[in-house]
Amino acid sequence: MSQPKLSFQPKLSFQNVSRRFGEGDKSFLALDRLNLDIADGEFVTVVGPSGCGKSTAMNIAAGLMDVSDGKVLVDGRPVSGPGPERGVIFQQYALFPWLTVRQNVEFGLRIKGLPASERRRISDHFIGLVGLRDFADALPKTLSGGMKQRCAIARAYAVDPTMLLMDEPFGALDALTRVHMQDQLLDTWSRERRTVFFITHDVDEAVYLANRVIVMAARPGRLHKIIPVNLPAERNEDVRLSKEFTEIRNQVWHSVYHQKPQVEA
Amino acid sequence: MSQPKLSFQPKLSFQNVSRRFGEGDKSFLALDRLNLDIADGEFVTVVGPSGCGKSTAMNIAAGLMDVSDGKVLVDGRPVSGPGPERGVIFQQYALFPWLTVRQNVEFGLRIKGLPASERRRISDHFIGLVGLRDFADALPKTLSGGMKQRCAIARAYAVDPTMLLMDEPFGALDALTRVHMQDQLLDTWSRERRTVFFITHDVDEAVYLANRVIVMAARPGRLHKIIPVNLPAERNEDVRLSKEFTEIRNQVWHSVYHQKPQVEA
Amino acid sequence: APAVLSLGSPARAQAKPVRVGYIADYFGTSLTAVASDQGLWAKHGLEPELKVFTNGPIQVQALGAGSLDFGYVGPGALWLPASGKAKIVAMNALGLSDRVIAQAGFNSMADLKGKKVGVPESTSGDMLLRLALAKAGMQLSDVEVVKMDPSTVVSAFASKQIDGAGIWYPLVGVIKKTVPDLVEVAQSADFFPANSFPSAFVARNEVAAEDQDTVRKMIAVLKDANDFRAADVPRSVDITAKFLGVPADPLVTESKNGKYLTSAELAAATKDGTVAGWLKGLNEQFVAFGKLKDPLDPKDYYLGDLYAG
Amino acid sequence: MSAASSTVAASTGTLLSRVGPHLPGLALNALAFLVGLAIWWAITAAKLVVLPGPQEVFVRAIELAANGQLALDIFSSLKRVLTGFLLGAALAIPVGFLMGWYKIARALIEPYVQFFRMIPPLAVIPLAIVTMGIDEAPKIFVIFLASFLSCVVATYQGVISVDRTLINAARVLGASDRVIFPRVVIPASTPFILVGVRIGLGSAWATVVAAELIAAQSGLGFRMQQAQLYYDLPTIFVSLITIGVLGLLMDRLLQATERRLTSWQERAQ
Amino acid sequence: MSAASSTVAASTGTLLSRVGPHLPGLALNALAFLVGLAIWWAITAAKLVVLPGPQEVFVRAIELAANGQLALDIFSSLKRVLTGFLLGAALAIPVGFLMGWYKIARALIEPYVQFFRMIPPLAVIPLAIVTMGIDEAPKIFVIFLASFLSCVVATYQGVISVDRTLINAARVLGASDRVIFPRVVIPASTPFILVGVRIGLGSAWATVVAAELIAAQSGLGFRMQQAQLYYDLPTIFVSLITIGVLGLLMDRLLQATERRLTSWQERAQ
Ligand SMILES: Nc1ncnc2c1ncn2[C@@H]1O[C@H](COP(=O)(O)OP(=O)(O)OP(=O)(O)O)[C@@H](O)[C@H]1O
Ligand SMILES: Nc1ncnc2c1ncn2[C@@H]1O[C@H](COP(=O)(O)OP(=O)(O)OP(=O)(O)O)[C@@H](O)[C@H]1O
Ligand SMILES: [Mg+2]
Ligand SMILES: [Mg+2]
Repeated sequence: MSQPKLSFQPKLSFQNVSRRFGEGDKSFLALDRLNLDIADGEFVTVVGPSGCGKSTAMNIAAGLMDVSDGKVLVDGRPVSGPGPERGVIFQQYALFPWLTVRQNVEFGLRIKGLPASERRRISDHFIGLVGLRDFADALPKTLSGGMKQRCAIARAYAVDPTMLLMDEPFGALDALTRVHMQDQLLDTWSRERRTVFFITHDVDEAVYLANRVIVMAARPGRLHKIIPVNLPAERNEDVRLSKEFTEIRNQVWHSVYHQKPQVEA
Repeated sequence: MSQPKLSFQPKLSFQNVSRRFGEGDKSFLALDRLNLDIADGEFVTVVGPSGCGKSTAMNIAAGLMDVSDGKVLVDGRPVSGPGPERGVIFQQYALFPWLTVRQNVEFGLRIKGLPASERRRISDHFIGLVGLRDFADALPKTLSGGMKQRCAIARAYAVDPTMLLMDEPFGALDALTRVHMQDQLLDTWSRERRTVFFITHDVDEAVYLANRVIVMAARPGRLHKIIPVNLPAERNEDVRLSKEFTEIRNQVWHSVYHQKPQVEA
Repeated sequence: APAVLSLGSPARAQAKPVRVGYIADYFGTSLTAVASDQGLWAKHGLEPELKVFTNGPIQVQALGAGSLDFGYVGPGALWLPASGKAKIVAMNALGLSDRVIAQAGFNSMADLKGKKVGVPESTSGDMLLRLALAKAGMQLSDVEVVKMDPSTVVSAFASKQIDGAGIWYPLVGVIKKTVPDLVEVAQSADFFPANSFPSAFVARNEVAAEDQDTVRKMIAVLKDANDFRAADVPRSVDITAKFLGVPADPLVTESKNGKYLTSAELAAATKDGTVAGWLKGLNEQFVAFGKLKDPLDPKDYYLGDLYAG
Repeated sequence: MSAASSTVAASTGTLLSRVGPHLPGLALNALAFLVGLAIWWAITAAKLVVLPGPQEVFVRAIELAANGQLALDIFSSLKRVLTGFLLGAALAIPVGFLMGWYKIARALIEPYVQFFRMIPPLAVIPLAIVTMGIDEAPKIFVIFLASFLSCVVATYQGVISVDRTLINAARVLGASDRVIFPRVVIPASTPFILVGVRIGLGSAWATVVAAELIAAQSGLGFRMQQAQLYYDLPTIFVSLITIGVLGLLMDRLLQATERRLTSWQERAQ
Repeated sequence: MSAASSTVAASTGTLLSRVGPHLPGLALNALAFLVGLAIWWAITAAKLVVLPGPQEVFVRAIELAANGQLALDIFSSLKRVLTGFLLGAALAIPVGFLMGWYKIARALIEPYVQFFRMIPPLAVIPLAIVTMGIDEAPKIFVIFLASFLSCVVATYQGVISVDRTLINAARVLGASDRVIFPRVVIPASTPFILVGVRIGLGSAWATVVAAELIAAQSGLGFRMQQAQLYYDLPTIFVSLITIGVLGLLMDRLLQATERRLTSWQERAQ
């Protein structure tokens, strides 16, 4: 897999972005002068210790959170709010509890104004994709944790965004389902060259999926290191078992390990 | 690490436990005749595909859910409700949003009737243990996903239960924090011989922590296989890198992989 | 249940529609009921739309808002026409139903000195209490006046929370059921004819000013009905009971507490100033209550010329 | 439900809670009704108060039912209450939303809502007569106002309590305010709105007496006031009990609706 | 807040919302007040309705304030409303909890609560007089009842809406019902309870007129009725506005409390 051609203008650009919560003495700097350009069609994964500002950065890119300083550009224009061209999968799923799985998945399609038959076709496809066919009419409260997460994934995929912002989207999935979902995502991504901003805690996953791995550091949350992943475009079990993979994986591990642990040993 | 001495009476015993949701035609069998004995002081980990009934089994053991059939015994007595001797960490954290981190951690201690100074000592200890010292007075809504999960862990540890029921407790933690939390748990567990029922999606984690790995299967949710983990009692990086570890890991992988995938390939 | 009963009358085609209010007790309904029963509306070329109310002031408000043309008010509400809010077109009956009552053991106004006396403020009950106190040579401050609304008086007296009350029939009758030994220490008849409590029919100011023809027709209807009632009170009670769809018994009791003058007598009383005297007497009371500062002269709001002419 | 109720039995262990689960709700309702009736009968039979007993009221109810007056009154009042209440609730939802969502609307509308909530309906009557006459309009208006003012507070609270993550989820799917209001805010605040609607229903019925002061020709509130002229307590009681029972039935309907509308909630019971 | 309001501006782009964020809330409140005053002045000055204008009412207010009557009335009514309201709200919380938590309590109590909610407070007065005399007790009782009945519905709804996972979390930490009620159910249903308390406050004020029918010798409601007998509209307006303003101030206090008590919520705004 070759690096995607970096066009002159980045798809998503963080320019000196800071975010502070609270005011005065008790204020907390969650994100400190983040500078990051993501090319159109690029797949970046983000790793870093808990609380280092990954979700904060994603919410800012989604247009759901104001910056305290700096600016965020999408296609060169400052972000003024959320939009359906930037699909988001939230860390806490955020399903609409009063809608069934199918209605959740069709929510964005209705807003787009698609006719019922078209909505049905699309939702059928994505509900099948995440393995919830038999639960299409179930309410969120009757789903297991992993099933909720899969429903959130289907909902985000269904609106067909050009950029995907994903916050630990596979965190609640079992190993097998996770691998399948990873391969599906790579498949779509490489076919349609979506831009993906993918937060994960799984270093293997980060390396397996990415063009570049962004390593963040905490207190204050900031960019620590950017590790390019020079692996074949076609990712599969062979790649996972390759020496290069292990090398990059260890490099990422190292740059995370190198950080001072937060918990007491 | 030798197998814990199996006393005559298991600590936790599922006897032919079934659980059905809904009624009539639309009913769904989430758990099908589960039989499982867990010895006093044993550490079992549970893996299995999303929606296979892991959380259901745990909620039943916690006394939070009725069985549809069969029975669950703790120390030989049928479970009639929840109790503080069985600590629970929920998949969705379930923090009290109106309490600060410290108040959440002290919730169970207050119920126990501990004096303020004692509560303070204990909560200080566990808040430090999970690395939230600087966030002791923060409300849950201001915490990141991983920080919420760590708060839930501290809250469960603080009441000092003899049995721990943990539902993907480290799922939202970054790799480094996760390793630390694993080692802490093993440390406490081996020193004090707590009984632990630990649900995870991470096969490495399952093998690294357990005396036995319980593999479950879906549709209907049921016991698939029990894999004993004959590794040294002292688990460390060496164990993780040992041939035996890899073997058992592959064995667990195999028995999960062997199952039909739910999502469309 | 009340409806236009003049169906099929030949005059109906040209009949003038009027909106008339009434209150659903004997005094408030009997003339309306008789007029309807006897076809008097049609006879005088009116087509009434009858509306029932529970008190006088709301009717005056409705007159003011142009929602009603004629209404019926009791003596307690006569200060409203006296302050220019409506015109009186006809006197109805003189009420004799007010009483000052006391618990057993109190036999005169003097016995009530320093006691709790409940009274609905500025009603005919209040007026009677004041008259009775004055007659006994006492001041208002000699008793402990507790202002309360009529149904509160019933509950409070029946449960012996108050020692006396200025109140009227039929409520006195209700109280008697629980407190049979109550004493009536004063009654309206004691002050007749010097002080009378007349009820009356009123008209909207604009109607009185601009549509004298309709007012004349209305007065004609009321006069006819008045004479029918004066001639045969029991019959009018039956008609009223039927009209209201209620049992006759309470109406019979009520009817016995009134004085019914014929229209001729009323016209005479109008001419010789007796009616104006009643109204002036009431106005004095209203001023004493503080309801009115400068009441109008009766001739400015009682259309006596139309009635007597 | 099971978790809670089993623990109830285990932890409190009172007679009531042990008997509880075996008696169906309706039987208990009936029991409560009979106990209430017995108490009423006892205090009136003992002449403790000057109130009519159950028999007397029952006899009057039969009379009023037989001559058709009761049916007419019920019909008249029901029409007014339903119209006023439905209009009130229907308007309260968008207004509550505006107040909860747009700061400027809140600053402009809210003081008036709060102010008029404190004003007794009786006080509004003169104004209603002056502006709307004495037909149905002012009666319905008074009822409308009472239910509107209760509902709007609850809707407002519901709107400002909506979980921010759900709003965010809708926004990133492309939802504008116009979509978010009906599709996210309303469903998410349904439990609140229903509290308001139920309290509003109570206000509507409790106001019908005041409303029917305005030249009503029939209606339960009108009948009550008329009966007050003669202090006809049995009739007053028949009207009151009819109002209570009709209100209770409508409330039951609302509760059933509510259970359907909020079945997605993960509830404690 | 920021997300919502910025999108408001972006998506609707009306003049109001663009002006909105720059004007502080209080200024808008004042604006709303002035607009209301202007409308009132305009319609009375144009003699569209037979109501007193602002000047007239203001003059009367000064008179009443000068002779001490207003202060006395405020004091009398405030005492009654506060006592009745606080008692009502305080009782509603445990009763709402019982109803929401124990099926048996619900089956026994709920029909009566729903029934009495529909009954106008006026109708309760005779019973209150007979049982409690004509002093302060029955007046406070009527107000108490009105606020209790509003609050209890909201508390009940709050209790049954508590997220089950929070209850479970408390149970596994060893909490009994006795602990769960004050430490989990009450905080979790605070937003609901506060809706009830706020509506209850409205009911309390709106009922003060009915309560002061019971042989009150002073009070804003009493003054209003007295003025009604004399058709003294300026005094009626002074009483009404005083009631509205006092209620509004108390409501503001409640809202401030609410914001403190529910600051843990992740709110849409
Ligand atoms: N309240 C409920 N009503 C109906 N079905 C339910 C309910 N709770 C759980 N289920 C069903 O039971 C099955 C097992 O759920 P459970 O939560 O135990 O899965 P799990 O093994 O924990 O999965 P995961 O790894 O995704 O958390 C699922 O198919 C789910 O849809
Ligand atoms: N609303 C808020 N108020 C105050 N602090 C906040 C708020 N939201 C987030 N924070 C703080 O900002 C920091 C970064 O949070 P963020 O959610 O971005 O972390 P994260 O990198 O996503 O962590 P995790 O991997 O645990 O999800 C945390 O320390 C958190 O406490
Ligand atoms: Mg995060
Ligand atoms: Mg689970």
